Amino acid sequence: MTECPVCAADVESKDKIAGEVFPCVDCGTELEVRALEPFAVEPAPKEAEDWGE
Amino acid sequence: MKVAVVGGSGYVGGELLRLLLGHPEVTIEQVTSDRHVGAPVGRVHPNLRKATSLAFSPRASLRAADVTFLATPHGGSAPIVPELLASGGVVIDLSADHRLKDPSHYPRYYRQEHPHPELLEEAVYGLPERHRERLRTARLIAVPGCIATAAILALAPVAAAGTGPGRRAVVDAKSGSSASGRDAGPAGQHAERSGAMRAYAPAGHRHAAEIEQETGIGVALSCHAVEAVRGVLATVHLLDGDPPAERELWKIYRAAYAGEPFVRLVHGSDGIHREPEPKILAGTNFCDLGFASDPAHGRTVLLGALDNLGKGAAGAAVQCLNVRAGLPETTGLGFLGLHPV
Amino acid sequence: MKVAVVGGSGYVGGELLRLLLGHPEVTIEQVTSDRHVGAPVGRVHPNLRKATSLAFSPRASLRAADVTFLATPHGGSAPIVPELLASGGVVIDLSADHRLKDPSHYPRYYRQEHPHPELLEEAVYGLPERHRERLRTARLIAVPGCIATAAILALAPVAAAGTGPGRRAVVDAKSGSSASGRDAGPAGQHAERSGAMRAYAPAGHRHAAEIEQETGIGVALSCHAVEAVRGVLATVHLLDGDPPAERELWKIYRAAYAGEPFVRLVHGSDGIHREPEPKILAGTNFCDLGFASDPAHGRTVLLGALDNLGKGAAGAAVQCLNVRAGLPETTGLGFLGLHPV
Repeated sequence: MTECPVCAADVESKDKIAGEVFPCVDCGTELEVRALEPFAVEPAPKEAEDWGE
Repeated sequence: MKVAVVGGSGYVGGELLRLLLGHPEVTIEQVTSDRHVGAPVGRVHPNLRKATSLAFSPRASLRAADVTFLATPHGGSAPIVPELLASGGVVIDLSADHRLKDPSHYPRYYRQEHPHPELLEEAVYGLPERHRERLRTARLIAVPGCIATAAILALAPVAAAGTGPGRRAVVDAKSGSSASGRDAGPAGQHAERSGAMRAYAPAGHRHAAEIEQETGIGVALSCHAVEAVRGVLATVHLLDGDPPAERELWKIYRAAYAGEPFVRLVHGSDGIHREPEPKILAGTNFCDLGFASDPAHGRTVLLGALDNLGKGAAGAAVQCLNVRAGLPETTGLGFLGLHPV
Repeated sequence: MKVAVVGGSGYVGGELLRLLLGHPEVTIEQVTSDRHVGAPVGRVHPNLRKATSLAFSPRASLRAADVTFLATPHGGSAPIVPELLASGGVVIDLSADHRLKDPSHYPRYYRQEHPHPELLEEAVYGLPERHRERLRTARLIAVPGCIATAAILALAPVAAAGTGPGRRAVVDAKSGSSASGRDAGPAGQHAERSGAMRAYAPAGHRHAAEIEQETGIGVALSCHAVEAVRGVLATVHLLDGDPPAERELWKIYRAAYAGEPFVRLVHGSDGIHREPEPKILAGTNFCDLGFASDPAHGRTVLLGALDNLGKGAAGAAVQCLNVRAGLPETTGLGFLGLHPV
């Protein structure tokens, strides 16, 4: 178990594999598994969307 | 459970009837409207056609019921509440007549003295997220204003968590036309109302008093009419010098609303709907909350979105009914909203 | 006077062409668009069908002109301005590339270093109400952002008149969909955009830097998309402890804008339109200003409304052209707007 870096929600490590990208259950940010022992995640890189306004 | 609806011909009355008709534990004994006596409910509320054989009865014919909803205009509830309470039933007032504890507000905001100020103390503010315990045994429940509900649910947890001196909030609200009811006068005519961005109350509105009463923070409120039928978005600019980081805000909101069935945190995920939006909440009892930290300007932006007829009125009334009757709070309030809409 | 329009296929480009076609002193030599090379202008701008035989030419074919308008996306103007200036003509840039004096803003707001920072000092901010003298002889004119224009015109006179320490402003802007241009992506699809009350930039937007540059007041800006095609309403909450009374505000604004042909004071008269509203300004070059004093909350509410394609872009560009060419400023800008609309 660890915390989402964006919203501090609990993030389960159960059946996650290294490098896997998944959305945080609370804030929806795409997270990437950086390590399994200890379990660590980071926001997955994404292209910033230009809102155009 | 036998219920009655007083003032059932308005938009709030109509939404309330729709929800009550779908509520498994409720039978609507009477719905009154002096303007439409004898007319079937479906003639005034087209979505309820064939859904009920109920017709409007005159207000004077009102019989006692387990719960009486007052969907009357402001000033229309206060005179009749004492007699309704005397009959032993519970009164859920959707008007503004019992929302404010301090009687001196009424002449200022509603241009008249309150006829029964002694009831103001007893009335319980109909926001289960903040007054659930008292609502379980309340005799008189005052359903909050729609803009007030969105701003209070957005502001209260952060207001309680922070301690900064001299904190203050600017609340800039946007709402749809159904918030002004059926008879919105010349300004409500489609040719004038459509496509509006209209600051109809730039520097004062009665809902500010409710927000201050519930959050303890001075609130400078401005209200705007925009192009929508349903929907309220309250943008709360909390100016507190040292705004919490977003991770902190997530924790504050999670702690405040973790178990709440109708408050959802919506912030920053990808896609179009990154912040709360009333459009997709039409017909639901949800209040979606979002936020953004703006340390460069000593500001935290808090966002609250809801359907002014849903969680902003009829939905909240039914939620309070469920709390008062000891039923699961989501009873009759399971609609998830439409998308696209 | 011979003019050219670079990037004529967008909404701003189209509005600019419409105004220039109606301008007695102007001949449009070229309008360029790499995406629509060879297509008649009327195919992209239906309101201009039969109004002109002009067709889009490729950008590379651009010839020198007395005045060149750049209706290019942000980042599209800076690279080509030096060569245009070298040809001796005047450049009126409607993009954001030369609005900010401080080069360090560009990486922060536009995600790239400015290619010609030396031009930023020379560029004149295209707001005649505040920079008329310098515009008379300018070589490079930077037309302001639409939200910035509304907020600056509303805030500047009161900001200059007051002296309260630590004054600050919260600006809560609402705008129509044409502000995001033709390619607004998934969020611009009608099913998702219609009926929106969407805080697309709750805690930061590039126009804040322009407002701060022009008024000297720290501005916490939030931007919302609402249901309209044209229109911007900037609600400025000026927090200054001791707000001027409304009589005082009238005097401040009258002194600031008495002779201005395009700024009108709209406040508190009876009827529906008591405060400024963008809806009735569509197609005009007006910026209507209103205000409300809120001493109870130490706040002055200032309102600025305009058409984001009019005074917020193409109208302002033509007004600057008139100033630069020594023509009456209203030349080609006489449209009074429609009502109802």
